Amino acid sequence: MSEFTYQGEAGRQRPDPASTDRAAWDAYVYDRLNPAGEHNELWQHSGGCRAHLVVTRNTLTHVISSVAFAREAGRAHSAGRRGKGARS
Amino acid sequence: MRKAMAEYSPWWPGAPYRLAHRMKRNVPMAEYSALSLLRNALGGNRDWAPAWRKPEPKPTYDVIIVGGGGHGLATAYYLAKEHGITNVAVVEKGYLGSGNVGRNTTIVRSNYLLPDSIRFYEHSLKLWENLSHDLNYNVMFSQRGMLNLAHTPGQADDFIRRGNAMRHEGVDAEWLTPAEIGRMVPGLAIGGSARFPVVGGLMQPRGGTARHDAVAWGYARGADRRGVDIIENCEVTGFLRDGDRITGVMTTRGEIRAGKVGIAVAGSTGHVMKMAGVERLPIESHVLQAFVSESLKPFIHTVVTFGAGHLYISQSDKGGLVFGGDIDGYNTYAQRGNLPVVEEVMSEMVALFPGLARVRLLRSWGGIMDMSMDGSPIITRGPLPGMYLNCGWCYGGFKATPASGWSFAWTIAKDEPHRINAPYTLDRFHRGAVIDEKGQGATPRLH
Amino acid sequence: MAEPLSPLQPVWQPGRHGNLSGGAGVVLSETRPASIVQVAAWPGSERAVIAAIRAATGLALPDGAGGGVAAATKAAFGVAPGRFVVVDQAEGLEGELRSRIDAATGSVTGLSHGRTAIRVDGPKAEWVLSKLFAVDFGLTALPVGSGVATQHHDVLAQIQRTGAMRFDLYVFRSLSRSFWKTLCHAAEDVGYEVI
Amino acid sequence: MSPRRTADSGRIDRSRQIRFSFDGANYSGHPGDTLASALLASGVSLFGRSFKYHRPRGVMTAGIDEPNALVTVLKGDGREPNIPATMLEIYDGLTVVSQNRYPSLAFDVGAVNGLAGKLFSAGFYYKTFMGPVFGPLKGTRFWMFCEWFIRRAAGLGRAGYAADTARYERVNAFCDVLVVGAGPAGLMAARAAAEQGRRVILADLDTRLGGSANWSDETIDGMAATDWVASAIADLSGRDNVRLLPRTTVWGYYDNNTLAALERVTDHKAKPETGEPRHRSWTIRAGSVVLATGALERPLVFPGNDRPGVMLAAAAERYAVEFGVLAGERAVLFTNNDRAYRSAAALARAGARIATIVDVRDTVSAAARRLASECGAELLAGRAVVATDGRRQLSGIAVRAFDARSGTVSGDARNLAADCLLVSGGWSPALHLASQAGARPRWDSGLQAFLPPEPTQNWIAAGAVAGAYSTAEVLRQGLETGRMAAGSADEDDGGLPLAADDELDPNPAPVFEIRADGKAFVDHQHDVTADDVRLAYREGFVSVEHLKRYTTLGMATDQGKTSNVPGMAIMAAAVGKPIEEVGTTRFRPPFAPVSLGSLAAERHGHLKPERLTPMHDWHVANGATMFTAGLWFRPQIYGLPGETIEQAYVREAKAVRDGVGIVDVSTLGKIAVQGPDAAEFLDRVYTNMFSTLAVGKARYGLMLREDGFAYDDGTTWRLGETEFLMTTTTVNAGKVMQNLEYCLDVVWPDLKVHLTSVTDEWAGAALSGPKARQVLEACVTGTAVDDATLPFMGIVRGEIDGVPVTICRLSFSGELAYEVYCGAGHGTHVWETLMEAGELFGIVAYGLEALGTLRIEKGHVTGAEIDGRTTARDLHLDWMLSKKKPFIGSAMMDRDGMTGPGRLELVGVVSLDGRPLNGGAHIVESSNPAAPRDSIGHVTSVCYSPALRKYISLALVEDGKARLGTRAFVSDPVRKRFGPVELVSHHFFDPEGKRLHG
Repeated sequence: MSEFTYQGEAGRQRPDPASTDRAAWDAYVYDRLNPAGEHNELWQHSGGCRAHLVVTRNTLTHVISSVAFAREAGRAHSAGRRGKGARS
Repeated sequence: MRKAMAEYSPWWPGAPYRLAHRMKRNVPMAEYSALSLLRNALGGNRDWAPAWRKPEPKPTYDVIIVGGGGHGLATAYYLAKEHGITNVAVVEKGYLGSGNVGRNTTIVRSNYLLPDSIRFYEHSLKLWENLSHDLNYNVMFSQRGMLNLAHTPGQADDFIRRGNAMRHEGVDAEWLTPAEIGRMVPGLAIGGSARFPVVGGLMQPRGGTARHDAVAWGYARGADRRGVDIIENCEVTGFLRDGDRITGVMTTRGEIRAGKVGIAVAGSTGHVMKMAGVERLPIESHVLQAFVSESLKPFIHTVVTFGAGHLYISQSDKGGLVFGGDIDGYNTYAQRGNLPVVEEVMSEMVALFPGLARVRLLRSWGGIMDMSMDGSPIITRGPLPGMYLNCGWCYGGFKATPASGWSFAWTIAKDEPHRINAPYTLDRFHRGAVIDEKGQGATPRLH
Repeated sequence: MAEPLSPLQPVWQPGRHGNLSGGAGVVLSETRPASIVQVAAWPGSERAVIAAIRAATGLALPDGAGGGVAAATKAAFGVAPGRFVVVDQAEGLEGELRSRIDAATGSVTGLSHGRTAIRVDGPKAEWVLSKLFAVDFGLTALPVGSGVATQHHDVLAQIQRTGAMRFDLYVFRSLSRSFWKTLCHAAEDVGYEVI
Repeated sequence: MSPRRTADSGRIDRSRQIRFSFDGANYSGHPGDTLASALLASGVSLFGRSFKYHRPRGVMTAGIDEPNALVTVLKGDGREPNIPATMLEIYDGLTVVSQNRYPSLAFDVGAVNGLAGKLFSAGFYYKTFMGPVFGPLKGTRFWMFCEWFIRRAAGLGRAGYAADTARYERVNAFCDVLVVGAGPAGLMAARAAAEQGRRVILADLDTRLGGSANWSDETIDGMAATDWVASAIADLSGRDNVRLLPRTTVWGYYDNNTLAALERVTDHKAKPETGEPRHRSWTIRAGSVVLATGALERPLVFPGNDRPGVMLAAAAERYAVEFGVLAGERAVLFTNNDRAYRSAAALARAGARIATIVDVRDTVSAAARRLASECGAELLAGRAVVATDGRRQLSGIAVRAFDARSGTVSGDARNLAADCLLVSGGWSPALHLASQAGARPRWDSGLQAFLPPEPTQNWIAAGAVAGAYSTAEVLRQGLETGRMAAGSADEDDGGLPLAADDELDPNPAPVFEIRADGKAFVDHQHDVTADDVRLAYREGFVSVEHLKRYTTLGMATDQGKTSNVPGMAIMAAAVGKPIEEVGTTRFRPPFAPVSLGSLAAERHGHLKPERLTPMHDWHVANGATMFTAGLWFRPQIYGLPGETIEQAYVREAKAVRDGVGIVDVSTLGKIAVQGPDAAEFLDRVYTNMFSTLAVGKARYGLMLREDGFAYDDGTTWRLGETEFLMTTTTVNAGKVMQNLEYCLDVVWPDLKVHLTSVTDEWAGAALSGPKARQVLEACVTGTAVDDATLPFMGIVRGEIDGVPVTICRLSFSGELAYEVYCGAGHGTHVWETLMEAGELFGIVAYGLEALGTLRIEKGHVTGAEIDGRTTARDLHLDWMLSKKKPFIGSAMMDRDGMTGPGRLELVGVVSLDGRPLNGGAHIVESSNPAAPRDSIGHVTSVCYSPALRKYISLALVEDGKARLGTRAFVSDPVRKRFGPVELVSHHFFDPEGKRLHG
């Protein structure tokens, strides 16, 4: 068992929970970016602190170029979204 | 010489049939048989011709198949053989068969759970059973049986459900008791102190193994002999389009046009489809490692899988134990994996065969899998006009090679799927009509 | 109330075992603290939680990942962002912490029964643990007091270094008997004593 | 002492004898010997048989690159096949047998294959054995018939079926600098890095650290090379920051500078110490790596080059200098380079007679000529060996004139007597690890070798692997790379030991093959000849990968260490292109074969831990038959003597319906869900509403996946305004936890919720049956448990014999039932107290079979029905799908494919023939049992129902809801069971749920 568990593409946008836009839901649930090169993805430190990490990793070389806690990244992102909403 | 013949004399009965067959079809010298082998041996093996030509690409074909792996070559072969479409090019970025057809654990079976899967893979198995004759190339399909070990009563019921599903589709499946398994698979940790005692096993006697490279070479030679151009070292760098319509490919060896372009590049699907402007697909690319031990005298005589983990093992004719386990479980296009999976697979191996701890791992390699969102493949028209897509094979591509090529050729030739590949559309995900053998949903690493 | 039953009881064999040609390389014991509590902060309330731990135990946790502090009968260390394991040989720690940490500040979870505390102490402690965990147990990488959350295959473990040659491991109770056997097995080559 | 043993050279201990056996014959050697050196010293020349032609083979190398001399080691019942004799250290009692021969090594009937050699050319399998297209041998039968013989002829050693009882272990190591290879370059690098205070690991695959310095006649720093090695090792082993790992092969270079190494800890001992493993698997995470892996000599390809007695020149040198063994008494050297002259000279110094030196070059450097005359050897320049003679041992060779530019031989053959032919075709850097962590190796046309590629990870190459030739250059590179790896900018030459620069020409002649009549082997172990390579070319298998796959070149246990470059060179010559245009060599792990046991390490014999509930020992002590559910052990039944499983569970289930029973439910996944947003979070992940749940109440919840399919179910208890205890099914606990963590971290990072696994915190016992309340009343203090205080789905806290307990009234059996939770350490005590209190009411402990029976009678679903393909509607759980709020899966659950006709829906099945139903049986409407077809569904869970006195089951059946009340058949061809059934509602028993309320 590996200490880290791959949790798929990062940054997939989950539609608004109440949304009935089926195309958006289909895309969220089934369609993936699958680049040969830099890829933003989620890893859980499942054999340790259990936190999810947002990792930028090259799928050709496996070189990791950035790592951040997903929760912090997500909170910063949603704060940004809210901020924008407030301004507009 | 005579003594050697005596030891291997069984090949003689075949020779007359091959000879008669060749005379009837009036094919030239290239026909392989025991007789041609002998004649050439006496001539110092100087007269063997290339197994396939190395043609320059023509400007235009009726069909281009992108991908010179097992599936692409089989597609070209069946286009020519079944549909009379011979003005076909197979373009391959590297050497022929450099993808997963030469990087798998060579298992052939049709022991699936869901009816759509059983029908497709059984069609494939039937093609396998006559493939060496069909191709005039010995792909060494050895129907030594495929045995899934069950370790709990609940798992036994699951396996029997699958066996029954197969039987209701006319496919062979048998249940073996631990005692029968013990006789069939010596060295296996059956019970007693075993942490995961064997409670039984589902056997598909017609399953087995084949020589993986021979499948690529046999299809290549068969397609070539029917006029297909196989163009190696010809990497697709883009698609030619007329509006939405795909009209050909740009390659490192120039532009090539065609009325129809089939994509059969499992492992590189995301990369190639991106060139056609399709960024997102229900696929992730993962690496699956495979392993071979040092060569041993015959040790295991069937294909065996371990139900309390994820392990499948057989022995090649050369004597190496060929085995594998889970995918590494992350997106990658690098044909290499990492240590945790190596250790997991070896741990399961010695749990199953405690005597093998002293045997040594000789080689490991990785192949890139198109892991789809339900664990089943996609063989379909589209998603763009003029394009046909064959991908999403997960672990299961090798055994599917004949049926994949056969049904993809049908789809390309007739512009509609055959009954056996009709369920394997792209839009099944959106419709919720998934074919989910493992019941894991849209998490590719779990399939 | 009856004493809680140790999950290690049937496999706990006090005495010296293994290759003792160089003495016992490690001493293995179950420390059986009466209180093992997880405290978790919300983003932004980490300092308040650290302060509450200090108020409840007197242990001053440093800021930062994996930091920790160990005293004679009490210990605390970080196991994840904003999450701490706090241990006391005495009962009542969960209540103490709950009284100081409200839902707006964080959460308190009792794990006194759910985790088994195993101590590995001795000159070969790093060696033995290196056989089971992919953790750099070097003193600079893992200073005294600090902790790490890791795993040995299916067994999750939270490990605190409580001395230069001493480590306290917190493993899931249900797996602790199996883990104990694995640990003893791993210590055989250097000799071990169970106390 | 044998005539082959030198008087005094070598690093063996002549004062002690070690006795061992080979193929039943007894031999002796000395400490420090390998099996190869000891047998050579005893005059043994025949070590093994080749793979295809079963040709007699001797020893070709002195190390890990050995293709020929493979043996099987016997230890107790264990067999360890395919071990190179060159890597096997002898010990007292070592028992070794040769392999791939029948009946004996000297007389092997398989050798007849050699007579048909041309027939067995590369790829011959593909061209024949297809058999007839019709008749009894059509299809695959003929091939399988032939295969039976082929398999038995192929293969090398035989593996053992007996379990290996040896111990294996893994060690995780962390260091700043890993140095691979402890030759002069590696020793220098390790020392340089250690002096910078870095944590250093130095690993070498050989027993003795020092590499080529162990068999070198050079002086380093004014002392003999071996003395310099000794002082360097003494220095390193005195440092706390250095770990030396002899007998350790670094075999894999993985991501993040993680390297895998195998230490052979006790293979050289008759018996390991207590706790000592046979092999130790090192996983080394290194800041940076110095690859000082050296170079491997390669042979020349010429007819008869596989005869026992033909040996690599440096190997013979090593045997003479390091092991004190002469490979022959009358030796000839055949070379294309200067370096091999030094081997000849070393052999001559050790006492061998070097009769002749045959050099393919017509001009030879003055330095080399000097060495030739030192040996007293006749130098035949511009000549080549074209044949060898002898049966199982070389007796002579034939030499003809050779033009190195055109590669042609001419003139008459001259025959020379020789019992040993030293061969050198130049050197190939051992760039395996570099290639694993690098781009494409590059070809150096001067050295005629591939050099390490551009790194893709953090390593530097030093010494021979980097193309360094002289010892002085090797030492300089070692120092520089050691400092670089340690991150030091120091450029001072102070630490550099003095060594003489080499006058020999480093570049070999570009000659790989001598073409003449007869089989010339490229890959010795797999019997791939130069003609096979050319045949592959003629058939279009030109790419290096095709060459390998078609001829099996380089696929043997030595992985082509001696054959890759010659094979490529012969292909390049056939194609008419330079080698670098034909291809390159890429390497994957492992560098050398690795025991499977070492990779399993401590999990050999113990694959998975046992996960035990707090009451486990009680169950075992009270006669439970345990079975596994994932890692958990759970009671299946508590059988009485003579009872069948069915009799036991029927008795247990009946006792519950009639009185009271108790079952261990501690394995249920339990997750503490805490925080101000906990209720909101549950509303989002469950299909039903939890924010409306009152504190002190529990509710049954259902989760879907994002794709709308059913996922997991369980009850969740509200323990406080912001605290919930969620339960999951046993098998899904880990997955559900991970999924919920994902939701909080990634999907809803703003929610203030903490999740903690508390599965192990609580022992859980479910008390079920009409008398359950009476049992509680008899032992619970601190709370009432009557209907008013503890209504259905209510929760109370109290004590049982002083232990705090939480009791929730919920039911899986359909009876009046309670789940009693307490701290896990008190689990057994509370359980025993409940048993005592229940004695009066006839309480029985029941296992999973009875638990299953009770829930099947009630039509409750579990994992067999929630199988990842069913929807809430399929399972009659649509009543749980809230219409007031969105939840995970709500947007996707109504898609066509999930709602249309043809769905498999949950039904009950009653056996009409009074015979048991089986899980995994299928349902058909009508069918001929002899030719099963048209399945409409399958049986998921089965039992004999004591309440209904019938065999019943749950099943998933196509449009099952519309079929209720109809007849069908169970069809189970795999178990040969066929019989009539009725499809009924899944609510078999007490559908109104009256019993729930006592």
